Amino acid sequence: MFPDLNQSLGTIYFGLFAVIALLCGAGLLVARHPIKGAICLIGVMLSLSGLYAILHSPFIAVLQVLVYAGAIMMLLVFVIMVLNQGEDHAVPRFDRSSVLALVLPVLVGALVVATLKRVPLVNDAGATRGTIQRISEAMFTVGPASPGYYLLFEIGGLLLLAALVSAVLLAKRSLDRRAEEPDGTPANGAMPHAHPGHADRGPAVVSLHDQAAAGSTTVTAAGAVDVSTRAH
Amino acid sequence: MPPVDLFPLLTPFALVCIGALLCLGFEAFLGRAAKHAVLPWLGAILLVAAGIAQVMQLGTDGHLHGVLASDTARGWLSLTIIAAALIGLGGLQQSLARDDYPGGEPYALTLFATAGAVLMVLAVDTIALFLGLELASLSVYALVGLRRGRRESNEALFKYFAMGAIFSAIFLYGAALAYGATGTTHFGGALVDGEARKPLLWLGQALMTIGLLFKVGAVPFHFWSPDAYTGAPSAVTGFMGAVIKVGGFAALGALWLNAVAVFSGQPPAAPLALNAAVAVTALGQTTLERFHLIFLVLALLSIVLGNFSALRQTSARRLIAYSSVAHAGYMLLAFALPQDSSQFQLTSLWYYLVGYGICTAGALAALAAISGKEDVSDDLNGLSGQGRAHPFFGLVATVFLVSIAGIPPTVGFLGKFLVFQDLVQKGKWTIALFAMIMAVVGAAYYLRLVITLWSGTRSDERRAPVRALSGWTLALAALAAIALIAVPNALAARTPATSVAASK
Amino acid sequence: MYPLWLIPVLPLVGFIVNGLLSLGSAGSKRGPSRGFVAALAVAMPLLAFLVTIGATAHIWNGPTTLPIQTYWEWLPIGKGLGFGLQFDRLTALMLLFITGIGTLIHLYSVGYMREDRGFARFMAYLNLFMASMIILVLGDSLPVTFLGWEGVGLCSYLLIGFWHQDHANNDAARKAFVINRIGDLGFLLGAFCLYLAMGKDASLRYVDIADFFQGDAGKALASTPLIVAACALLFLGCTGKSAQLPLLTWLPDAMAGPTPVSALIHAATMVTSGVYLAARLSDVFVLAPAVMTAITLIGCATAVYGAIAGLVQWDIKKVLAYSTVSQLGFMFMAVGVGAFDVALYHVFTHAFFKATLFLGAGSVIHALHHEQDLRRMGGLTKVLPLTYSSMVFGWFAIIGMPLGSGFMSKDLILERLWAAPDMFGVQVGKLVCVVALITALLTAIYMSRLMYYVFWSPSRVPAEVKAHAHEAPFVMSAPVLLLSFGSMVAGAMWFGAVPQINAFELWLRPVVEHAQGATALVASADPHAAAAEPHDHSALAWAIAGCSIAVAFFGWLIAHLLFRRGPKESEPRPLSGFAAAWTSGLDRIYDLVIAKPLAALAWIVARVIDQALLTGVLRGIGEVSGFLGEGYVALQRSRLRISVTLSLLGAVVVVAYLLMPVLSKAA
Amino acid sequence: MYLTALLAAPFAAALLACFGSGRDGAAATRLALVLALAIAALGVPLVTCLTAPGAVEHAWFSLAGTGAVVQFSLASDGLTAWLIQLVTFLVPVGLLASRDQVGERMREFAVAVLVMEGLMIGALLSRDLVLFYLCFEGMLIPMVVLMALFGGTDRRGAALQFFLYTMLGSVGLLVAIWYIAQTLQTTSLTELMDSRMLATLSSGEQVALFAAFALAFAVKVPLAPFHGWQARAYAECPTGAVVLLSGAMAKLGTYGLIRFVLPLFPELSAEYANLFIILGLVSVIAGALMAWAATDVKRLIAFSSLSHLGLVVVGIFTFSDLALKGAAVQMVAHGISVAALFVLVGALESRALKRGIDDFGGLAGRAPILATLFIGAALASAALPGTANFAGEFLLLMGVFQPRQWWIAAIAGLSTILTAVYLLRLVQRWFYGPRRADLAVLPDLGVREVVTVAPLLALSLFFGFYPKPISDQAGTVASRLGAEARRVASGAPAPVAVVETKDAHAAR
Amino acid sequence: MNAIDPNHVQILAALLFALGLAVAASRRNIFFLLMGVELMLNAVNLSFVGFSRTFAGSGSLVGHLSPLFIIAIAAAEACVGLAIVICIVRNRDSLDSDAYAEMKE
Repeated sequence: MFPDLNQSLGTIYFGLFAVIALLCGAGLLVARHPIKGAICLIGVMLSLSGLYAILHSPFIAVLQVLVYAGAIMMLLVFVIMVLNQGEDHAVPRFDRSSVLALVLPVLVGALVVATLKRVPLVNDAGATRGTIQRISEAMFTVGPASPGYYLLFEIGGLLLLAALVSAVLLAKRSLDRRAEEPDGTPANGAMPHAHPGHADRGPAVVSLHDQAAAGSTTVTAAGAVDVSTRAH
Repeated sequence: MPPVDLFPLLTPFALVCIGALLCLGFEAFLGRAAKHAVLPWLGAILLVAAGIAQVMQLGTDGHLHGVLASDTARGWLSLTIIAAALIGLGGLQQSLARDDYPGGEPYALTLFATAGAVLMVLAVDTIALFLGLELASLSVYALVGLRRGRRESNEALFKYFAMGAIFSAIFLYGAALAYGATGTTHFGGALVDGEARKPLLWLGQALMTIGLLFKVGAVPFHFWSPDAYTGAPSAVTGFMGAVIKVGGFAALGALWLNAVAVFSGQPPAAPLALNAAVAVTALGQTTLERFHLIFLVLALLSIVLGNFSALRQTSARRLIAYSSVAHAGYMLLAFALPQDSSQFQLTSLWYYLVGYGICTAGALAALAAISGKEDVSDDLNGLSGQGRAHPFFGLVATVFLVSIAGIPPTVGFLGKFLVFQDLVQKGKWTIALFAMIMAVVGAAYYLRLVITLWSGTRSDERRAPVRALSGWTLALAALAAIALIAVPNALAARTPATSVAASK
Repeated sequence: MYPLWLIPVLPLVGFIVNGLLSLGSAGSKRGPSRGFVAALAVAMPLLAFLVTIGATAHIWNGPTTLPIQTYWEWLPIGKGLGFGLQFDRLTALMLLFITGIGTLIHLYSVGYMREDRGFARFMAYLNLFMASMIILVLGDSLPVTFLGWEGVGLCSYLLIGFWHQDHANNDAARKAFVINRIGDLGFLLGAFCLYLAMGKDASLRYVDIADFFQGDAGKALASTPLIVAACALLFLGCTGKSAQLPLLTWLPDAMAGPTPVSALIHAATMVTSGVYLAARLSDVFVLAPAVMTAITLIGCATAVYGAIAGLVQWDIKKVLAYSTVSQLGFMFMAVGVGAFDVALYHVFTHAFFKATLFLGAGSVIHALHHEQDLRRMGGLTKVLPLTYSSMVFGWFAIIGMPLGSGFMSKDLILERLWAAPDMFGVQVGKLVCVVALITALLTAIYMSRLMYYVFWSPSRVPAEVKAHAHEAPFVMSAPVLLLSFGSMVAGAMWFGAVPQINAFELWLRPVVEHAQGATALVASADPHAAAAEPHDHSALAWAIAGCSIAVAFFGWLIAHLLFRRGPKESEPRPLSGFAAAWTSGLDRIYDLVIAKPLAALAWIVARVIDQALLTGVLRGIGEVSGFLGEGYVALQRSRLRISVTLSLLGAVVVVAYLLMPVLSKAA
Repeated sequence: MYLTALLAAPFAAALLACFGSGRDGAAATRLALVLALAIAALGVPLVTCLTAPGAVEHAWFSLAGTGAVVQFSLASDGLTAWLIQLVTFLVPVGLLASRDQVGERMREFAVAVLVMEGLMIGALLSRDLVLFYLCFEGMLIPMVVLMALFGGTDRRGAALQFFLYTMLGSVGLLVAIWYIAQTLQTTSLTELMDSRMLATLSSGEQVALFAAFALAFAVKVPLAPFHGWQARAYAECPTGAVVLLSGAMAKLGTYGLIRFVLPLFPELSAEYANLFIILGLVSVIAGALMAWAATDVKRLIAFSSLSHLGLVVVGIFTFSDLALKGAAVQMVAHGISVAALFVLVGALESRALKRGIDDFGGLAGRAPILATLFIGAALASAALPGTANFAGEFLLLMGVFQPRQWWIAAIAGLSTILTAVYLLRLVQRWFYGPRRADLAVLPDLGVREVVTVAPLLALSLFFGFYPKPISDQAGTVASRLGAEARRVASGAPAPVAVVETKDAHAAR
Repeated sequence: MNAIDPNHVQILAALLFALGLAVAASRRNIFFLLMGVELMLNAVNLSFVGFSRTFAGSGSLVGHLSPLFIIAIAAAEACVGLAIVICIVRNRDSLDSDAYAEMKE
């Protein structure tokens, strides 16, 4: 379904995507505003889906675009904009305590790379593998012969449900269905400790939260949908 | 281990999930008061059913497609988790009803978390393990942040989630590397093309171990625990502390057992039982020397830092948090390899876990009931004399605390006893002695807590009615904390013969 | 079997009944019925006296001893030490005068203490004392004796401090008890030494001890360290009880107690138990000549010390107390030269006349409303005729006027001293004899001084006191008279109330003859010795008798010259100058050398070593661990990124350490 | 069977006391008292029956990893029997004594006390190291509970310190027991004693084990310099608890020395005897001196018992027959006398809420009964002849007194003098002297208190004149347990036994 | 045929993982933390897929299946994470992770 690229072209594409991914990653690291960061991240994901494509796993490539770039990042950007307080000058990108936090990942990377350098990996000359057909076979064969992924699949659904519930519990503004008390204070007394800054912007924030919560539910639903669509 | 049929193995897990779904379903249709009256019982019934199912298939060892497995030790640990969940439900009901909490979701989430922890115990496959881990974590995050209005609760929630996310990613990367070495995500997969990819497996094991060490809160990956434990409602703290530790250590143990088998050059054909005794060859001995040194060093660090930090705590939850770090240390001691290449097994650890899980959940559930609205007064001042104000809770709390402190004649004591004795057997004399002295130091702060509970001069009007659910669960758990000393060998190692069978 | 047990049990019953009465009536104002208490308290020792007489009758001229009565097994020593009573002639002698004089003094006390609120308690204590004293002399083994030994110590403690509102009395009582305890430790250790010395078939029963040490096995041990230690330690016990140097300082203070107590305990009975013990263990003592010598010298020194101290006292009771000390010194001189029978003889006579004097003094004090200072007395002859006459007899006896009981016993002591063999090449005996004579002179002086100041000198008694001064009631004067009579006739005991001569000596022979035979000393009654040098001996006897008579008169004369006009100053002042130094010198030394250092040591051990060091260390540990906790916890209060970074650091270290072997290999 | 019942009885009683009585203090006291007396009665046959009751023994659980199977093995001999008498007899005393201080919370108090009784009995009866250890350590919990709930102002600190101190002391014991279980494959005391297995270990191991055992018990006694916890704990304890702590629990230390250390490590005991003797002497003298300097009377008594038990330790480690008999007698005697003292101090404290040595004066006039009983108790603890303490100390000193080491007895003997010094000082300060106005209203002892103390003194007198049962039953057992060590020691130049002097004497 | 060196794929994955870690660990803005985590998960996926090609048969399928689950989990985590952000920002309107360091000893 994806064309089988020849050696040189493959390398070129790989290099291309790799460079883009790394650059975008670096961009994420240094981006000042979350939105910029998000865009960089989307860049990474897209390039990764490209890589999946040339690595003979089309299905994942598609999912990568749909779920990651499509759903998750959409939600992320959405929330960023919801909670956006302009260029968050309040939060500098780095400071003194970031230095070590920048060095350590480098060390981690170095260690891993060094290890990989000592491990000769060779491609297994086989047909393309990541086709939807074979994946769904592996995923949904039930019975003694099955590799058991159907279990994990079900559990995955469960996981998404749990995530949804926790998200609701945390983000929903007022937990009980009754409208808030007449005097306008939330029923669950979520506000008493609120920052004075809320005073002026109170209603706005409130409404935003509602949407945000709605958003989160939709997207989780979306996630669930994705997983189930993979079934058919 | 033979393959087994789907249902007997998964029934307990399934029942717990059904419980969660039921709670979720009913939650929507119940008034605020009714939620706290009905949902806990609903969950409890299902949990009890799950427990019964678990007990019934306690004998049958087997695995499911090499993804999930069940054996005696796993059965016990699952039972522990279920018990902790029951206690947690009781405690939650107690405190949420007291605080007139507006939502019923926490009960559902408790059950989800339980399911996740059970899955962690059953898993013999990194992906399954990761699913369970996330299932548990994601639910627990929400539980920790239950009191959305309280700043410390928020902070705890945030920190816990952030670090949790990072370290689960690390774990996952480890899983990927291990897969790269073995070509499978099952535990104990044999190395493909010989020694070549050994470093990958090595690194993968390291990263996965780190990820799990984070979950069990061992130094230096424990920074989340003091905040998370303190920010969460007491009832949740106990539940979380219990199930996450049990699940985490079960996973760590499974990982380590298989690693020992694999690096000893005899990868198991079928998943290993948790209470299997694995033969350690000289090869494995030399290969894993560094690994087990890491374990010992981290263990001692955890013990020392945990105990000494706990000494100065006043908040009960924070005290338990630090002590849980110390306990992680004691449990890690069980991972030491025997001096001479011979059988290696972790049964003492499992016994310890059983005791620890029940007692931690129980202690905090009991404390939750008596530490006032929103657990504001769970510090030594607030708690002083509460034992006398609430004899029942005071009594059970005492039993649990004494047990965690490792004072005879309680399961906690026997657990420490077995672990240390295991250590002594492995020829780690000095470490055992040191750990024991530290254990005595550790006993100090538990005792201070107990003493405070009873000897407080002021026991004010604050009265908490003993609700039936928490009453029964706590009472039974307290009895168990004593009675379990009668069965120190329930989790005893298989005889080498069977273990060989298990590992060939 | 003769009911010996009755003798101690009777007073014990008195003690219990009276004690409970006084406790029970604690609430009431006046306390239990005086009549009943008095009757019981006096009846019990009286009955004991009668029983004793009965017992004595059994051994009058039959067997020299009643069969030992063992009632039950007490201590698992040797083959098991029974709690037994032994009644031989020595016991009989002691018991007779203990119970006899005791009864009289009880009677006296009824009059003396009748008005005191604690009357019942007092009588109870007295009875308890009787019981203890009886057990002391009746016991058949060292432990049983020790039971009485400490019992009397306890009673003396209780009775000295009887008026316990005043701390002076309590201090005196405590002092007495503690010093006695020192002696008692000596007693115990001495007993242990004996036990060890006796080896395989060791036992602490007197009969066994006697058998063993009269036998060759025992003789073989003569002067071995063990025996010397045993004797020295036992004698230490005696010095404690019998107020010999260096442990005598408690006795003068003990006068803080009621006078009857002084008479009974600190003159007649308890203080002589040292001599009793020495006599009882004479067989052992004679095996350690060095110790015997020491005993002589210490006795001598004590006698001199007491006599000189008695010269300078103003308190009438203190005078008598020091004279007691001095007289006890005489007894031990005798013991030292192995004249046990004579020593006991002096004990016997001394009991009479000293009791007389004390009780007399008591009557005087009673009459003058508890005035004890000689400087406020005088000219009481007319006021207290009975007391006067009886005290004269006592005085007569103690200064050794011819035919007075004191004369007899003291004379015999001097005689034996003179006749004592050389010890270590020195004629210790003769030297001591001379010193003793001088002491006798001093005795005569201070006793006469007392008599002059009380009776024969112009009255210095304040008028209002004199107006109320009156002769004591009959219950008090009667005993005094009886005793004074006794103090005259007791002397006759040596020359037979029984037909043959030397009754007393014969009487005691079964007990002490072996020991005295063992010493080179020749008892005057010893046939061979008598055969050896009869003439010389009698001459010696007369010479010494003459000396002592002369001394007595001379002393009286001196006293007449010095004291007949009464003291210079009439106003009581505390002792000063030489008197004070001589009297309380020992106390000061002990205080400086023992008491204060010990107290300081106690303070150091308790406050410095225990508190500062041991407890301090504990606290230190706590602090350190707490500090560690603090420091580490401070690290915990960190921002998320710090935590993450630290965790990552840990992770990197771990991974790097693990990968080292891998990375060391070239790519 | 009988022994099992005896062991189970206190726990059953605790349950009864817990659920059988309500918040009413009086009712709780009555119930607990009846139960305690019943248990005491149940224990009496141990000493009255001529034949020892049948030993209980059946496998309990196997120590995972070691070949050893922990036996649930109980047995009783003279020593055990008499100490059990002591325990069971002191429990009702403690209950009665604390009535005033505890008041309406009697139920908790009684439960804790009964549980502790059960554990003490367990420790005394058990003939298996692990079982013994469980009881030995378990005892601490009810003790700490009592201390922390009903103690004085500093109770929390004291309780904590007490617990940690003793815990730390016995950690070594735990390790030692494991090591034995693992290397010798058994934890049964009888087995270990009969076939002297420990001798098979290397000397280094033996020394380590010996040290562990000795330390654990030395802390419990306590023996200087391990007495850090004692004074504070005694001072803060409620009366009933301190009666049990000082009267009974401390004896478990000396009991352990006799029961475990001497028979299990005869050679080492002989080798290190002088060390223990010296520590004992230090305790004897230092304890007496500290008591002399003490101002808090409870501390004073604590130090005095440090001194007296030090003498017991000295006796134990001279191994001589008499000394061991004396030790046995003295353990019981001291238990009785110190209990009486504490009860009386407690009575006074509950009246005046003070217990300083200068807080009272001239009480003999106001409270003659109290004074009489107190002086009686003081004299008993000063080992006046006729009291059980005399029998004990006499035998101890006599057994300790050996020509080679006469100084031991000499120094130890000093304690008799010092005891008189500090006790009489106390008596004088409190009971004699002018009456004090500030104590105008100080009621004398009530019937209950007299009933509590009088039996103690009566017993002390009885055993003072008739210690035979104790010295015959308990003493003989103690002597037998020390026999091996005695044999070794008599061979060695170190502390001598009687045998030696006899030979020496025969030689002359 | 086409041989994209699997080592290169792995190295790329490692670098991306390191980048993600760096972002998550060093940035103060909470959103970056979330995104960093996402990046790490992506790297893991890449690693899985990369490895899958070095195996034959079923072994290789695993490498394709695992990412599915990881993606789902990532979605769940992201949604919970965002909910948490909303929740905490509600009480203390700051996106600065350092602002959440109040809990005392």
